[in-house]
Amino acid sequence: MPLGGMIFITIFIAVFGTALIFLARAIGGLAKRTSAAKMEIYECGIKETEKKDSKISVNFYLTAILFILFDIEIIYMYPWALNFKDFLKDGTGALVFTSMISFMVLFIFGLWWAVKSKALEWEK
Amino acid sequence: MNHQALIAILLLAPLVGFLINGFRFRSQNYIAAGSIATSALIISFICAVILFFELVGMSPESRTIKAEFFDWIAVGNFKVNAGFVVDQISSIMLLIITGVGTLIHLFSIGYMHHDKGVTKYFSYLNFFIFNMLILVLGDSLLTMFVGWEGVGLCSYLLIGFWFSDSAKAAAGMKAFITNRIGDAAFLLGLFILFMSFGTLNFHELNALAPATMEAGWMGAVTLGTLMLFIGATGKSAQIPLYVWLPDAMAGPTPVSALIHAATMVTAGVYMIIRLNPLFVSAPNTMMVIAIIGAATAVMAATIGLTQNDIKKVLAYSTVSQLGYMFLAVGVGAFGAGMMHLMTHAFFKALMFLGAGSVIHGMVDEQDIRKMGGLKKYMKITHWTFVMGWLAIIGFPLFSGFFSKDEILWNAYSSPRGHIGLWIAGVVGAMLTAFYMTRLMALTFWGKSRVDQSVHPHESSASMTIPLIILAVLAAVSGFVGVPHVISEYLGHIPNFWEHWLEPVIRKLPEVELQSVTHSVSEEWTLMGTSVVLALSSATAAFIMYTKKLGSADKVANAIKPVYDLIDNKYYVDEFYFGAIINPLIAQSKKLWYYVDVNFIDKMTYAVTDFTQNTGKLVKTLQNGNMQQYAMYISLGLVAVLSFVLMR
Amino acid sequence: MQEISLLLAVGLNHYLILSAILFTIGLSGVLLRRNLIVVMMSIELMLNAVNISFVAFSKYNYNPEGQVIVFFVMTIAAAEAAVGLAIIVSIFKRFKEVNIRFFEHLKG
Amino acid sequence: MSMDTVLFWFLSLIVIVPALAVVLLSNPVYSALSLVMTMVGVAAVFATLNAYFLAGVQLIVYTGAVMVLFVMVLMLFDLKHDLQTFSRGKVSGFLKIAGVGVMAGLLVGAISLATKKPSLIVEGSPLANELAAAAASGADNTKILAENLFLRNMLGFEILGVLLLVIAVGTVALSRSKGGTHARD
Amino acid sequence: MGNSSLEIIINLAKTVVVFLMMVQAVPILVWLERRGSAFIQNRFGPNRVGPLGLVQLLADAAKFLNKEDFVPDKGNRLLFYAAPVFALIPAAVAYMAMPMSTPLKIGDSTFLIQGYEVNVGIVFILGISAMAVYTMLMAGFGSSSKFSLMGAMRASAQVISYELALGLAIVGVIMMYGTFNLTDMVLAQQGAFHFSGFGREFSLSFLPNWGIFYQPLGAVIFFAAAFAESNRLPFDLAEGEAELVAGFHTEYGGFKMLMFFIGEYGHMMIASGLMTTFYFGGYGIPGWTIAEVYQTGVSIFGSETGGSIFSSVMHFLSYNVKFAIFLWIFIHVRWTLPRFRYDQLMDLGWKTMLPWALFNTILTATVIFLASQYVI
Repeated sequence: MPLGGMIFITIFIAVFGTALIFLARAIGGLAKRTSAAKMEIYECGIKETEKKDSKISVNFYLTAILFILFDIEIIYMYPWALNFKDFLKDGTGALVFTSMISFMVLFIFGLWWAVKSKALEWEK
Repeated sequence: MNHQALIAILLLAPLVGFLINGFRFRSQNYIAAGSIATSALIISFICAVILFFELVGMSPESRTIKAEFFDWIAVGNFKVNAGFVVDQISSIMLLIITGVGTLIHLFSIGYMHHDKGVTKYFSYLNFFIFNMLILVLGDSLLTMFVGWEGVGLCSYLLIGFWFSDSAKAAAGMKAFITNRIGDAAFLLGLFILFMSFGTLNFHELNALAPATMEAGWMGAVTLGTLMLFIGATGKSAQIPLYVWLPDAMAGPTPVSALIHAATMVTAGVYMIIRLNPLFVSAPNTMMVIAIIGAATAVMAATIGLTQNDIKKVLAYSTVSQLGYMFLAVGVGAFGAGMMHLMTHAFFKALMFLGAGSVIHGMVDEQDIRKMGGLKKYMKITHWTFVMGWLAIIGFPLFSGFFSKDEILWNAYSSPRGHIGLWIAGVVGAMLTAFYMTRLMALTFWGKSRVDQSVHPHESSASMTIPLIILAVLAAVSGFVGVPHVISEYLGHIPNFWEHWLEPVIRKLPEVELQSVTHSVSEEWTLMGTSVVLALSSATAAFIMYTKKLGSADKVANAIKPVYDLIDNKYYVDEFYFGAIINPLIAQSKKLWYYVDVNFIDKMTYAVTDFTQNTGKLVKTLQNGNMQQYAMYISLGLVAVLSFVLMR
Repeated sequence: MQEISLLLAVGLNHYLILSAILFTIGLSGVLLRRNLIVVMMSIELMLNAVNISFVAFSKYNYNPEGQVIVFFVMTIAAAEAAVGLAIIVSIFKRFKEVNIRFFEHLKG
Repeated sequence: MSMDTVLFWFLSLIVIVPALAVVLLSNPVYSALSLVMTMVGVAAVFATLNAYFLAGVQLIVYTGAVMVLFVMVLMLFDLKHDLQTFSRGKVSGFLKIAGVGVMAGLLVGAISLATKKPSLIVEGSPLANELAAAAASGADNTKILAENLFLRNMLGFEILGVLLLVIAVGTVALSRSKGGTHARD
Repeated sequence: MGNSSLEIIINLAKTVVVFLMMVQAVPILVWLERRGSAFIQNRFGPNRVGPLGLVQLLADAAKFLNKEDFVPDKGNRLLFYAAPVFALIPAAVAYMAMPMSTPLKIGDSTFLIQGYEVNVGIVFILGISAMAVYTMLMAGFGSSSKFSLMGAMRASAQVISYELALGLAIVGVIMMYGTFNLTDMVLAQQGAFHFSGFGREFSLSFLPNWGIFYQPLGAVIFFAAAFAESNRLPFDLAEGEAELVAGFHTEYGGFKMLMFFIGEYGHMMIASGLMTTFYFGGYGIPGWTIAEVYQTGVSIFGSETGGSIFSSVMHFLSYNVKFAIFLWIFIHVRWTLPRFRYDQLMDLGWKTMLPWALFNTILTATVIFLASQYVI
């Protein structure tokens, strides 16, 4: 696992990126004309009156949670997939196959339940 | 009717009477209550008579009827069962108790008819008789002790009958506590006897009594009998523990008649007579008994002189007569003691009932100075009272004369007697004659000092009949045991009393050894002197209190200091309170304060405070702060780790 | 010498010490921080520290069992984070409060 | 100074500094992102320990899923920064810090003590050699891992499947609940 | 990383070269896109600056440089700046892991024509590309405007959902080749289509032994998911111009915007690279196995190194051809398919792609299982 290369390239990119940004900042800074309106966040539509606390929509973090759970189930499939052919050669393939199939059944049931219980419903 | 059933009926009749009256104690129907109680007594009187004649029919040696109902205590080899014995002594006691008892029940129907608690009164009375019967019939000291306690309880209940009045309730309490002190000594005696003889059965104890006289004071028999005697003084009101009897007059008069004249007070004498072989083998105890008996007789008689309450006078006369009985028993004249017990029961019961009818007539007026000249109004009461008076002062041919004279003679002649004892007896007799005549004069003869609002009247028939019967008995009962000296002139009436008691009483051993035998003339001279002295003091009292009323006061002022001493009853009560009771109370108060409040309470509070504080301390741990819980976990982990590393 | 070899040769103990330090940092986070989400993160940190020691042991003792356990630990940690955050969100929705002191009211 | 040593010290730096940042920074979003950095560091450490598959899984599971949830939740709550980042309380504060300090000392002490004891597998033994050879071959030992996982720990694997399902159901129910009986929004 | 210090330097230099290659590719792609879209929409596109408008890109770059560097006042400055920088890293690091050609043997040292060779290739790439979500979240949170935050949330939710489908598709691939290592996969796809199962051998000479024929459904799912991963058109709702202005990089202008583009195109390149590696034989030339290429190279240049140079050049070319085809498909799709509505997008991800991917995995598993167990 060529960690050295990875670390080197990440550092390189980080340095490269920040250099570019500061370069742009240096060059772009010349034409700095700030005004209150300009500094404001880009808004369009009705001016926002009072800061209503953002309605925490359930869907976003629910998706994230379901993603975690299903992601882990997929991760379990990786080693199984990797050695599936070897297991078959070793003769234990049937056992491993059935165990993974049952695991997948749980996966499917979880998914089916999540879908049926409208957990993944997004407003139109 | 076999004997068992008879004794059972005899015993259970008063108990049933007690239970019936007990359950309907609220009803105020005095006739029903009275009739139930009296009929119960009549039944047991009939049984007593039948038993008596059964005994008479038996041969003298085996005159005992036994009845055992159930095993009461069976511990190891110590076995006590509810066994009852009727023999020469207890049969006489039975007759006295049931006989006099019935008469008194009859009398109290009339006397108590206006009282609200009349049924309760009759149930107590029956219960008292039941206990007295157990005391008398008991075949072992322990059964006797049951009766002993029961009687004490009933005397407390009856003395304090009108407990709403605090003085009367206090009198009841006083009687009960003094009795209890006596009972404690009685119990000690019981233990000593049991320790030394291993049994409490009368028959076995008498058989085991050692033939040789016990010399020293610390011997088992002497100590045991001494303790029993102290118990007897408690119950029969002798010198140290007599203080409760005068106060016991707070109870209704029939109660005083029954309990404080006829039955309960004689229990002590009966106990000594029952155990006479044991007492005979303890000469020192006999000597103590004689001395105390004589002293009580004289001392009580002196106090009787100054009393103005009719019942108080009679109470002190009872104490002094009991002194005589103990004197007789002390010198070994058990038969004479028994005889005086019987005669005294009759004439004292008579006088108390007479006083009761007087009080009844005078609407609860008891002060003799406010009476006088009742002869005219209460004829029957007056004449029956006269019979009683003649008997008590020892007027010849009356019952008092025979029994008292026998005692005096034995006091002088008996090997354990002594001339001093005789002199005390004679002085007592003189004083008795004086105050009894004073009583008679102040109440019946002389000018009437009754104030207008009261107009005395003769009591109803139910009260006078018993008086008459008792008057007859008081007069006649003397002839049962006529002394030999007199019997020659009276046509040789055999001394039934001695024959009757002879197999049960043990002779004094010294009698055989004694060289000197008293001549008949000696007996006559002594008898003559005592009678003359008694009659002269009676006439003196008669003159002082009927003819010249003022003279009594003059004499009183002449011997002022002595008179005050006697009037205040030798300050015995005050002494008791000052010396024993008050310090005791003070000490207990101190104890209560220091030990109870400061020590024990403090200990308990300490414990409760401890738990409370630890509770508060631990509570702070549970305050819901999750991070604190996490901290505790990590500290625990640190502790474990450090332990593992340090090890 | 001892010091230099300590620096040079990276043995099992180095990894264990690394995981110990991480664990302690995580624990201090749990104990000290007030924001519940940061507490959850510190817990994740502690779990990672444990994973490191597992893998280190598995490598130096040549036993693959260690890695399987790390696998399981990861799943459990992910599950725990998911449920924990779901709870925190539902509480935040209701009480607008993420501070850990607030949960004393749940003492009951 | 072989490559590995340098790598280890550098990686331990990458792991510990962000870990401290997680605890010390007041803005939770910053601490979340520094936790991501730590996770990546830990994945790198796994790599140095020849557990390549685990490093990948760590990257996918922790960095890719769990931390996303954390950051997303934090951003949803729009928490700028805490008023008091650290819990107050003098005594308990001191106790906590003292506790943690002593814990660290003890752990390090324990580990350094552990060096005295011989390792479980005697260096020269045949088993050690064979295993070392297998390990050193750099061949992806996922094969051994998988074998172990599916054959020997089959039960654990199935139970985890059920666990994940249960949690899916649980969290959905939890999040869809109206936040208790009287949620406001 | 090689043992001698020279090799290390060369390797590091190689990583930088690959990174720069990626960065350079972006302007070309941008140009290609603008020209392509113009060609599709029957218009000219940028042709003023330089021949066929190639220099246009340099002009844009220069323009971006002197744009004003603007930061929203309430924004979180650190995150705002970190986001674009962080956009580059995962794309570059993941891209380097893909093998572009056969290793080059010069003298005794061999050089890999790729950034570095990771033995758990796929898992590593998946892991790193999962990091892309953070750039969006950081950008969205940094500019602290509700629009950009909402945009970031939506983008990340979308990326997450499709990562599942991506993962499952890859499971099928792993099962086929029995290895995580990408180079092994490429070598496994050499020669003609041959498949042994059910006790007999199947082989079709005219078809190359590519993954597409074993995993057609997997390939389709993978490609669609790849689109979503890089927020390419049908799924680029995050910065859907119409609704949320520019999504999470609304507040960004100037060079920071450019970096985001680089990141986005980076992901596109990774996706197409993976497609070629998994399903189209990577750098292998259909009908011409690597060994044969090497032999012809040796025969032409007479020397070992010449042969390896020849083969690496030839394979590099074939890889790039496939790579370019897929890039063009990305661009082509962008200007042909309409954008999905967000809920449609998420439903597609969860309710269709994921089940199908699961079905695909199960299908492959059963086929392989039956193949080994029964003889037809």
